[in-house]
Order: sequence, then structure tokens, then C-alpha cells
Amino acid sequence: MAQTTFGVGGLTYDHSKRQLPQELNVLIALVLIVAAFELLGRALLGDSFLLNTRDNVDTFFNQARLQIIILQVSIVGIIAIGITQVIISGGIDLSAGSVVGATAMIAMSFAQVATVNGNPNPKAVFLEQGWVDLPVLVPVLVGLACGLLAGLINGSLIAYTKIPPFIATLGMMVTARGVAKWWTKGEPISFPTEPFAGIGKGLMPVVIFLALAILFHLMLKFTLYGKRCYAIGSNEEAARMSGINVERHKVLVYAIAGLLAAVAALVLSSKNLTAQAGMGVMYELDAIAMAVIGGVSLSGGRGSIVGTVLGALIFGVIISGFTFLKLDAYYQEMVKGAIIVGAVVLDVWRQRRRGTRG
Amino acid sequence: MAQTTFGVGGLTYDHSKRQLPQELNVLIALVLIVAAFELLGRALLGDSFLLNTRDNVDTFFNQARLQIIILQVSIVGIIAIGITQVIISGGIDLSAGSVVGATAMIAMSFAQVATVNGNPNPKAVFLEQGWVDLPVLVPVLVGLACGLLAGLINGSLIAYTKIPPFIATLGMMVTARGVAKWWTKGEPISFPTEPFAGIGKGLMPVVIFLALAILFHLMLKFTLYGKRCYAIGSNEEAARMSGINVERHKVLVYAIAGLLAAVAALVLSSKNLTAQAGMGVMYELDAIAMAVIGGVSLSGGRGSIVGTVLGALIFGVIISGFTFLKLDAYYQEMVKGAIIVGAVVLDVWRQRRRGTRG
Amino acid sequence: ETVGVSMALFDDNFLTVLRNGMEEYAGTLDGVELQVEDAQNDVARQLDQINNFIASGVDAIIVNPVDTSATQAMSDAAAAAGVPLVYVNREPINVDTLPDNQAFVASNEVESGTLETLEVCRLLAEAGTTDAQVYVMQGELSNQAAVQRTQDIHDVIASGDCGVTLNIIDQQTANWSRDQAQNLMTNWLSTGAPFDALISNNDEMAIGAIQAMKASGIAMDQVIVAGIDATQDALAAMQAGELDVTVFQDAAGQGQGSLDAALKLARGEAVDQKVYIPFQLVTPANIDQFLAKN
Amino acid sequence: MSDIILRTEGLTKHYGGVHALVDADFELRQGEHVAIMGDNGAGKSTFVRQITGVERRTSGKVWFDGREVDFPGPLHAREAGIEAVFQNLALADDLDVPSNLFLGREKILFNLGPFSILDRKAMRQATEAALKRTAVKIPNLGNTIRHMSGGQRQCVAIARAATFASKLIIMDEPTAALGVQETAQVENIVRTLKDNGESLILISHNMRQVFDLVDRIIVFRRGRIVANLRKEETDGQDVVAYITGAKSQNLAAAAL
Amino acid sequence: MSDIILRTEGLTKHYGGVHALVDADFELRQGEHVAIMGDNGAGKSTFVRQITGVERRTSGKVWFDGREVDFPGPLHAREAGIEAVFQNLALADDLDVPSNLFLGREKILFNLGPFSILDRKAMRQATEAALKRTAVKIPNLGNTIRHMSGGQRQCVAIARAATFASKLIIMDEPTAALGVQETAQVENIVRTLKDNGESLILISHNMRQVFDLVDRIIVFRRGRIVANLRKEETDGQDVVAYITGAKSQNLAAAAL
Ligand SMILES: Nc1ncnc2c1ncn2[C@@H]1O[C@H](COP(=O)(O)OP(=O)(O)OP(=O)(O)O)[C@@H](O)[C@H]1O
Ligand SMILES: Nc1ncnc2c1ncn2[C@@H]1O[C@H](COP(=O)(O)OP(=O)(O)OP(=O)(O)O)[C@@H](O)[C@H]1O
Ligand SMILES: [Mg+2]
Ligand SMILES: [Mg+2]
Repeated sequence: MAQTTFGVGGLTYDHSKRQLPQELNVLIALVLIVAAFELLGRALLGDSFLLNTRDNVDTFFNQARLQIIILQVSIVGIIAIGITQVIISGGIDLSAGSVVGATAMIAMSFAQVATVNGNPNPKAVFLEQGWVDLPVLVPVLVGLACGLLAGLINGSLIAYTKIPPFIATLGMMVTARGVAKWWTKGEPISFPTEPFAGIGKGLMPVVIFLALAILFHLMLKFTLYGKRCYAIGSNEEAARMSGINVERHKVLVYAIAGLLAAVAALVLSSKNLTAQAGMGVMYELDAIAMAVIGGVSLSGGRGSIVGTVLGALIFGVIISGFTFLKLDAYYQEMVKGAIIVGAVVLDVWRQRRRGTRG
Repeated sequence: MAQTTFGVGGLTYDHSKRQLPQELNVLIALVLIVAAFELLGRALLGDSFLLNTRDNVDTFFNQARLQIIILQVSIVGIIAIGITQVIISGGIDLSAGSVVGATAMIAMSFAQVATVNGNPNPKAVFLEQGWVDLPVLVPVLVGLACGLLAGLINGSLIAYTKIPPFIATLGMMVTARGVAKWWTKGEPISFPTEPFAGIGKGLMPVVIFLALAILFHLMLKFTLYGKRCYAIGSNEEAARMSGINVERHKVLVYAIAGLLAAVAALVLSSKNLTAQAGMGVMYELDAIAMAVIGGVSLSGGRGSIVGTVLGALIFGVIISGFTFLKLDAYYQEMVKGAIIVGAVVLDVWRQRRRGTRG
Repeated sequence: ETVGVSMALFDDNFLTVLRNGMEEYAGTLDGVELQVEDAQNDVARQLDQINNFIASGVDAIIVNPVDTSATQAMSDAAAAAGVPLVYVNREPINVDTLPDNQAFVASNEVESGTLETLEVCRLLAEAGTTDAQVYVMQGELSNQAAVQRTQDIHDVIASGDCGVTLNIIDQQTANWSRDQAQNLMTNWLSTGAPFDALISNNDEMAIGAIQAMKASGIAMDQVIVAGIDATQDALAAMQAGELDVTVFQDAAGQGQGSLDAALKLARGEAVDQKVYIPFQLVTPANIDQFLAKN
Repeated sequence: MSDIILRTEGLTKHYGGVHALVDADFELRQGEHVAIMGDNGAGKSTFVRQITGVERRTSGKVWFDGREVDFPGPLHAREAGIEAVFQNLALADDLDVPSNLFLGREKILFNLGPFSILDRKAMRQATEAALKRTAVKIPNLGNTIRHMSGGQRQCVAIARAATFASKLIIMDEPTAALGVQETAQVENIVRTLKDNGESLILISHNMRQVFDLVDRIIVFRRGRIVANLRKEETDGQDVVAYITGAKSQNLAAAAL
Repeated sequence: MSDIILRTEGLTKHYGGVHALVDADFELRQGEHVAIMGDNGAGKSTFVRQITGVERRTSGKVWFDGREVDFPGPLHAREAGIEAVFQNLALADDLDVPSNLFLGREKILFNLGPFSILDRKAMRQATEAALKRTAVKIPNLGNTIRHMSGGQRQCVAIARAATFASKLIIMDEPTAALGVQETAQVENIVRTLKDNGESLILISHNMRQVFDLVDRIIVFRRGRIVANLRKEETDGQDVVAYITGAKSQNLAAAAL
């Protein structure tokens, strides 16, 4: 029973009682919510939430629903990955949604086709300059550059002027929203080129989301970058005294968050075949909620990408489940608020029962 | 030079170098911004921002502008007072704006007149029940009860389930927005009674705002309530170990914030003679920004109502200044973001120079 | 039959009337079930809602587009799943390439702003003004109706159809909101510049402006105030002699029309693919026709 | 026996796989001063946290002042009459010294429930008096605790526990950060408590101090109580032998 | 003189009206071990914070290793060769022990700049070795520092400073929270440093320890250096007299 493998000095440590990973709570919440929808569906509608019940399709699961559950949270999920690493390193990013809007507008204006149905593209911003039918790399690079810039500004403000991240990114939120509207005086931009439209087609958003999730999971767990995120989020003063260049790291963290917001913007505008100044409004709040539901601590130093992905799935299941149950839209919002709270309550409660808190 | 009045043990303390109140920074920022608008106005438009330049009026200042500067931030200012005490005690309230929306809808539906221009009021919610032309006390009490309820739910969740305030109030934000839309299925409610319309008439919002500001300034500075807000925000564990009933206090803090949101809702719907489900959206972010610009620390334990009032005035000056300069709306937003950041940068910078940080 | 409906947003005065019209009408039909979702002004959310409808196997979908330039992706999604789709209230950008089982019932926002501005011109001319100073209040700048209605004003000025010269003193957004409009108008009044008319992108902002003017003691028969939507509040203000111009759009009619089209498509019947519903000018002269409508 | 103020039976605390406190049986008589010694990580602070309700124990029973108790929080322990100086000091960093000293027990001018008006002047004066007893030097009582030196902080915590009447005082390494003078002063305070008949549990690593101040020494080792020694019957060498495990009494530790 | 590793001249720090450090002139020779003693709040930690760049001084000059320096942050001080154990320990509460020990100096498997892959196994093994030297007992190195006892935390901080080669080690009350055994072990570590010729500044309130370990004792009082005593020429009584102000050398303190 008593093992001492992980300690020094020969103290009793009961290895069998090692703490289960925190993400388990989130997984349990996810399963509970899915089960609730499945049961309610069978009881109220006589229909199944996850399994296929249509005769014209012969799959076991309702494929369309499984896909939309994750597809509809992929884009906010990409933002949530960036926000997760920001929160772990002790910050917050309120600007992500607005950066998505601004980036989508600017990138999309470099992704326009020259003619629509034989007529010159009515929505092309740079038609006169002839910047149409450009290779897909152009809007992608332009978009990433926009996100990077926004992130660098956020990061530099936070690192070097020491203002609270809440304020720096709130300022960026207001400013980026202004830029998004100013770019075309509020006019939406449509009709992207075929290759650009390919970025967000079909299940591409899911693929991009999951690939990024895996990448950042590895980065946070196994690299210097990750270790420093946790260290700075846990105790910034200690990290600084230990010789970590806290300022440079923060700039990097926010720059990466900006890049991820840009990726989200590219996927979003490609998927919708349009860019609008109002795109992405409030996405940051959903993204933060996903992270926190996934066990990321808002005071920094704790959390994981796996948790955030599970948190995103909870959101996806909720949205699809409500539509499945034909719940009135008013009640949807009311219940959604309650479920967000409920998922976190479950997490806190299980952690306390295990004695790691209080 | 050396005085020891404030210490024990006979140590050197140079009383003359006592730190100036932190609010001074905010005041300086305010003055700088006003000066900037005054100068820009004279340079670009040949007009004065603050002084009267109209022949048909004979006041020294431009009274109308002075009034609107504060009038337009009074309602968000009332919310900011509530949020200030929440932040000082270590929390955050994202639900205030949505609670305003829900409260305005519910309260307004009890403040309807029976007839409009001789016809039965087309917007009255409880016309059939005959709940029209009720005394003004009814909608006021109903509204305050709504705000109180929302605050009590927020506070109880945070205090007793120990979930982060960010999440509890985010949940409430989503839920309250749902309630606001559900109440009349999205229909706005107009045509309130004369006495109800009086609540927000003319400069009443300013009077209410300033009265509440003074009340809460005194409360935070001189009562047990205030001391406990600061103590809990500074170190919750220590406060608990010292025998403060942290849970009960938190419920009280959020309940009061809810009440203030309800006051804001009453003033807002009365001033506009209508209630709409979308009212108050994002007010919480402005309110938080006002508080932080005013020197309230988002990590709790520090800040004051005086600072928040000054922060609110900065907002008011910015809005009026932009309109005065006829700045395009796009640029307004971009510049507003920068000014929010700039005001806080100034504050942080001055604090560091004085050596109280780092 | 189940029909999925995705509305651009719930807390909009006009769209609420449309939605309620649709739901009331569905209540009178046998075996028709509506499932109404709120896209909360987010194009991406709207597309996801359509995909959720498809996953739930609805028989037809009605979309009130958040933005008409985002309709291509929605048409593609519905077409791929073979579910009929009807756009309501706002004309989709892919109007000329709609698949066979898709249609729209909408009005053209170019009309609304144009009707509003021309009526303001007429009233100004009637009052003998030749060189008019006007303020323009815009809706949310990221919103298509706001952009279009503002553009209409400029187009009328440029076309020369307006008998008088309109000088725009300032043009600002009040985000569709009555409260922001009150504040904005008060700020304008504090500059002391004289003006003859206020052209607003909707009635709510016009009413906010009126409240601000009344508070500053401006005689309401000296200025012309114009809005769009013909809401009950606006009609009351018009009866009180404060609001001079508004523009009516048959919300409930559009709701019914779109549902009819959706049901027909679901049953494989033929429909008119394009149905335009015109805007109508409302003035004190014809107000009685509209009192019971929106 | 009514003169036993505190008794624990089988008190146990596990943190996940860490058995920080195992089967602690402990008794403290009214007016007795007892020291707890032991290696770092032996479970001394854990023991204190279980008694004062800061944490919920895994198992075991506690009697205080004649009644079996299970405090849901430190507030209840304090109300029952236990004052504690915790190792982490439990001070509010952003408040000044008087506010910290009276934290949770503020002096009131008018009673209006939670909105009572504070008597700031009385608190400042009482603070000066309380701190003088510890001999600490603090240049400006109006400065926030955040800006105090390690020893200044500790003196504030000690002054707080010593100022309010109680049935049992627990001090977890109270003099660890104190200077020579301040340590002597605090030891004087402890002696005064003895004279007043107040019971005390003192955790300390300082052998001289322990032998100077207490009646009895309890030694913790690896979460267990391994020795219970009357001061007269032992000496420093002996205690160290118990601490390092070179010696062991026939207590629960027999199971080791 | 090239054998002077650290020198300060007129080093002064004011916090608002608090004159925490006034005109400190200090010299440390290569390989010398010096103790700083003084009352709580005398300015000892403040002195350390100015030297290591944690705070910016109000005035005065510092020479380190032959060059005049003004470190903008602790990172630079460390790069120049100063290791410090600060009084507040500077540990990241949410990280485990190896991560804290190697904080800012992680072992790398592949170098990819900021995205380098960590060598977690090597760090764990090195941690076990480093901690064994302090004799501390930690049941699970994978636990977060937040859940360690006061002494365990302190040992981690000491192990960190002692593990990495440096020109000057500063320890601010390193054994304050340590048990008997651990204290002895840490004192051994200090002796090893002496043998290796590393310079050391030790802040401590423990007279026995100071006389055991160092060559020279500096006494701070009210922000000023009031005595500079060679160990052989003084004794405990004498030092206490300087600390309490009963005695005073003809240093800058003459101005008092
Ligand atoms: N919250 C916790 N979670 C996990 N382990 C803990 C927790 N608190 C304490 N421990 C572990 O329990 C053991 C006992 O800790 P405790 O703080 O009681 O020691 P202590 O005897 O007070 O030591 P010190 O003399 O260093 O203060 C230690 O091994 C410590 O790591
Ligand atoms: N940031 C600060 N702001 C204001 N005063 C401070 C600050 N830091 C320290 N002080 C004051 O400076 C004086 C010296 O503090 P310092 O921490 O150097 O003392 P010390 O000698 O290390 O004491 P101890 O032995 O208790 O650790 C104290 O009176 C303290 O209150
Ligand atoms: Mg301890
Ligand atoms: Mg110190």
C-alpha cells in the first residue's frame, strides 16, 4: 500500500490514491448532459438525440448531429485554445471576438473574385486596384498579420505598461470593433475565391480546431513555453525573481492568442462566404466560459487544453440539444445560463470532495 | 522633518512625504482629456468645448454640454457604483447590463397607462388584468425586487458553491437576457404613467447617481460593510480565518449590486419612456472600465467610489468630446479604446514612479 | 410538418411583429409546428442553426438573414441536405441563383430610406426652406439596414430628386437605441448649431431625439423628424405632432407569406421564387390605415 | 474530567495519497502550556488546521471545553474560544495595521448591523497599545500590511491573538521571523498568558524556547504522535532523538 | 581591489515617507561569508532587494564583480552571478517541486527556442539529489508547492539557490521555518559553500547560527548600518547591544 516512489526523505505516500486528472469532472459533466438530452428526447419526443432514427439514412449514430455538435463550436473553440493559454499565464483576453471581426473584414477583402455571375463583383473592395482573384495565400497571410499585430499590441501593453489585461484587451476590443466597421464603412464583403472558400468548407473547421488543440496540448505540457505559462500564471513575481523574462513571454502569449483569433476569423469568413463587421461579437465570452468549464482557473496557473476542448463540446451539445428538444428560444438562453453555472458547480464540488480545495 | 505620529517603536517616518490619494491620478487624466478637447476644438473648429460661445445664451460655461457630459453616464455610473463594491470585495459582475434589461421590462409592464391618445394602450402587458395606471410605487418595488433577486442568486452561487464570480454572473447574464426577451416575446413596452416618467426626467438621473455615489462612498469608508469588502477582496482566506462571515457578506455585496442595477433600470426606462429587451447590453463592461480607470484594482482590495465617479466623468467627456469634434463614428470607437487604455497607463505609471509598485 | 425558423434577432421591434405574425398564422394551420431560433445577430450562429435544423430533420426552413450577403453558405447547406428554404424580410444576395426549392419573401431596403428622405424633402420645401441643415442618426454601423438606409439618404441628395439642398451637419450612430439617441441629440444641441430636420434610420432613435429636443425646449413643429418602422410608439408620437415621417413595412404579412411558401415547397408544390413586399410611407394624413397594424 | 480543555481521538487527515496526520490522540489540560515539535512536514500545522476547522478532517473526534465539536470553519472555532496564529499569518495585505488587528472584531461607534459605523480612533489607539507589548517597530501604522517586513507582519498576527480573551491560544511558529528583541517580548507575552491561566499550544523548532516556556512536549513524526514528554523528565538530546526517529515511545507509533 | 566581489556606497531606499535604508556602505570580499543581523524592519531585506534589482534604489551606487551595476531586474542579477533565497521564497504555488527548482533554468531535450522540449526526467532526478542534501522529507514531488508545509517550501528554495553555480549567494532568513534536522543540514550546505570559496550574505536572527557560520557580522538598525564586527572580536552580548541601540560604532550611524 505505501509507496515512496515520488518523494524524498522516505515519507508515507499512498500512490494508489493519486488524484485523478481534473478533466475527468468535465468529461462526467459532458456525459451527464448528453444523457439528459437522450432521456428527455426519448421521453418527450420519442426520438433519440445521438442515434439515428431516420429511415432514409442507415448509420447507427445521427451523423449529421454529431458533426454539427462539434462543427458549431470549432471556431469559438479555436479562440478558446488561445484564451486558455492566456488565462493559464494569468491574463485574460476580451478582444478576441472583435479581432475576429476586424481580421475577417480585412482578410476577406483580399480574397475576392473578380466576377460574380458574369458581372464585376459588386462587393469587391479592391476591384479598382485589381486586387481580385489573388492566390489564397494572400488573404491568409494578411489575416494572420492582422491577428498577430493585435496580439502584439495587447501583449506589449500588458507586459511593458503593466496595465491589467482586462483593460488592455477591453481597449483593443473597442478599437478593433471600430476598425472592422471602418474598413468598408460597415458594408459586408462577400464572394470569396474558391480556394479561400475551401478553408472553412465541410468539416475543415473541425479538423483545424482539433489539430490546433493537439498542438497546443503538447506545447503546454512538454515545452518550455508551457512551463513558463503555468509559472507566470501561478506566481508572476516568483517567475520574475527566478529569472524568467516575464515580459517577453507575455508578448508571445498574446501574440499567439491573436494568431489563433486570426485563424478563427479566416475559417469563420470562409465557412460563411462573407465577412461582416459584427462577426465574432461576444465570442470571447463563450471562449472564456468554455475554458473555465474545462477547469481552467481564472486566477491563472491551472488548466489544460483537454479541459477546454471538453468545455467546448459541452457548449456544442447544449446548443444542439436545445434545438433537438424544440425548446423555445427564450428558455434556451435561460437554461444555457444555468447549465454553464451547473457545469462549473459540479467541477468545484467534486474537487472539494476530493479534498484538494479548502 | 522626522515625525513618528503614525507608528510604534520610534522609527523614522517622514510625514511630509505621505502618499497623495490615488484618485489624484484619475483627476489629472480627466483634466488632460478635457484640455485636449478644448485645444483641439479651438484649433480645428474655432469653438470652445467647455465655455459658452453662443450669443443667445449668457452663461460662462456651455451649460448644456456640462449637463449632458454627466447625464449620459449617470445610468451606467449607478451600475458602476455597484460593480465597484463588487470588485473591491474581490469579485466581478458581468450580469449587471442584462439584469437592467430584464428589470426594465418587468418593472415597465407595471407602469403602463390605460389609454394613449384616447385609445387603449396598445403596448400594455397587463391591460386585460386591469393592472394599468398603478401607483408608481408598484413598478419601483417590482423592479427593485427583480434586481434584488438576481443579486441574491449571484451572491448565493458565488458564496456557497464557490464557483468563480466570472462564471456565476456570466450565467446570470445569459439567463437574464433570456428573461428579458421572454417577458413579452421580444416586444418593447412603452407609454408609462406620468409619475413613473418622472423618475428619469431632466437631471433626475444625475441627482440619483450622485446621491448614491455619496452614500456608497461613506459606506465603504466608514462602516463595517466597507471594511469587510476591502478585507475580503484583499485576502479572502485571511478574512475567513479572522472570523468574518465571508459567505454572508458576499451575498450582501451582490444583492446590493443587483439593487443598484435595478435602480439603473428604473431610471433608464423612465428616461426613455420605454423598456426593451436589448436595453443595457454591455453596460457592465463600460461600468467595469469606469471603475478600473478610477483606480479600482481588479484583483480586489483597492479602489474607491470617488475614483469610479471620476472614471465615469472621463467616459462622459470622451463621448461629448467626440460629438463636439464631429469625429466619424468609426474613429470614435478606435480612439475610445485607446483613451481607456491611456487613462489606465497613466495611472499605473504614476503609481510606479511614486514607488508604491514594483 | 415541422418548420425551422431562424430569426436574425429577437429583441427587435419589427422582427418581433413578423415572428409573432408567423407564429399566430401557424397556430391556425393544422399539423404545422414552428421551431423558432434566435440567431442573436450572428451570421455564423445562423448557419449553425440551419445545420441543427437539418440534423433534426425539419421539413422546411425559414431564414430571416442576419445579413443578406451571408446567404450563399445557407443556401448551399440546405440544398445539400435537400431541405426547402425560404428567406424572409431581407433579399438574399444570391437571389438570382437560388435553387428550385428555395424562395424569398422580402422588401428592398433601398425603398425605405428613399421614401423617408423624399418625404422630408417635400416637407421642407412645403415650409419654404431651400437650404436645409439636417442631422443623420444611424443604426448599428455593422448592420446592413443601417448602412443601406443611410446610403439611401446620400443617394437622394446626389440624385437631385430632392427639391431642396440638404446639408448634413453631422452623421453619427446611436446603435438603434433610444437612450443613445437621447444622449447624442443632447450633445448635438449643446453645440447650438441651428438645424431643420433629423433623419433617423429607425423610429426608436427618432423618438429618443424627440425626447431630447423636448427636454431642451425646442418647438416640435419647427423641426422635421423622420424615422422608419411605424412602431406603435412612433405612431403615437406622430399623432402628438412630434414625429413627421415614418415608413411602414407589412411585418405580419411577410411572416404569413413566408410560411405559406415554406409549406408549399415542403409538399413539393410550385411557388413564386421572388415575392417583393413594398414599403409604404406613413404621414399624419394616412396614419389611420396603420394604427392597428404593427 | 472537566479540567481537560481539548482532547482529540484518532484525528486523521489524508490529502489524496499523503497521510499528513494519522490517529492523533491528544489531551490538553486547562491552563497547561504544551509544545508541538517535529520535522518539517511532520503534520504539526495539519493538526492545528483540523482543530480550528480550517479544514475538514478525514476521521477522528475532537472535544473542546467539554463538548464534542466539529467546527465547520475557523469562525466557529473562534466563537467557541480558540484563538490561533497560523503559519501563513492570515493577514489582509491591502489593509493597514489597525484594520488587520481588529479584522472580524471591529470596534463600533453606532450599531447598524452590517452597516455599523466604525470607531477608527479607538482601534488605532488600541493597536498602538497592543503592538507595544511585542516591541516591534512599525514606522507608519497607516501603511498596508503588504509593505511590512516579515517580522512586522508576524508581530501583528501575534498581537491580534493575544489581544482578545480566549480559552485556548494556538501559535504555529510565532517567532520564526522575529528578531532577538521581539522574540524575547513574545516569550514574555506567552508567560503572561500562563500567569493568567490561559491554555496554549505552541509549535516551534526552537529547543531553548520550548524548554523555557512550556510544561509538556509532544513530538510529531511522519504524521504520528511519537512522544509525549513532561519537560522535567526530558532534555534537548532526548527530544531530538524522538524527532529524528532514533527513539520512539510506546504510543500509536508502535504501529510504525 | 579585485578581491572585493560586492561593494555599495550610500545605498538608500525610501518608500514614500518610510526611510527603510539609509546610506549603506558595505563591502564583501571574494569567498567571505557575512551575516546581516538587526531588528524586524531594520532594512535587511530592503538592502537585499536593492542589490538584486528586485526594486530600484532611491540613490547610491553598487559595484559587483569589479563593475558598477544597476540591475533592472532580478533576472539580470542572476545572470551576473547572484543567487538569492528571498524571504518570501519566490515559488510558483501551482507548480510541482522539480518545476520550481528549475524555474527559469529548465533542462532541455531539444532546443527550439521558447518552444524547446523539456527534459522532465532529468529534472526530477536532479531534484531528488538536490533535496537530499537538505534532509527535507517530501512525500510526493509531483504535488504542487501550494500543498507543502512551510519548511518544505523553504527547503525547495534553498536547494534551488545551492544547486546552481554563482559568484554570490544571498540567503534571507533561510532556516526560519526549518526543523532541527533540516537546519543542521542547511548549515552544512553553507559550510560546503565556504569550502568551495563562494561568497555569501546570510540574514538571520539566530545568534548561534551566525557565530557558527560566518566571518563577519553587520548590524542594521533603523535602516542604517550601525556595526561591522569581525566574528573573533565580538560576542552575542555585544551584537545584541548594537541591535538594540545600546551601543553604536562610529559609522554612518554617528549621524543618528
Ligand atoms: N493541502 C494539502 N495537500 C496535499 N498535501 C498537503 C497539504 N497540506 C499539507 N500537505 C502535506 O502534509 C504534510 C504535513 O504538512 P504540515 O504543514 O502539517 O507540516 P508541518 O509539520 O507543519 O511542517 P513545518 O514545520 O514545515 O511547518 C506535508 O508532507 C505536506 O506536504
Ligand atoms: N514596499 C514597501 N512600502 C513601504 N514600506 C516598506 C516597503 N517594504 C518595506 N517597507 C518598510 O521598510 C522597513 C524595512 O523593511 P525590511 O523588510 O527591509 O525589514 P527587515 O529588516 O527585512 O525585517 P525582518 O527581519 O522582519 O524581515 C520596514 O519598516 C517596512 O515596513
Ligand atoms: Mg507547519
Ligand atoms: Mg526581512
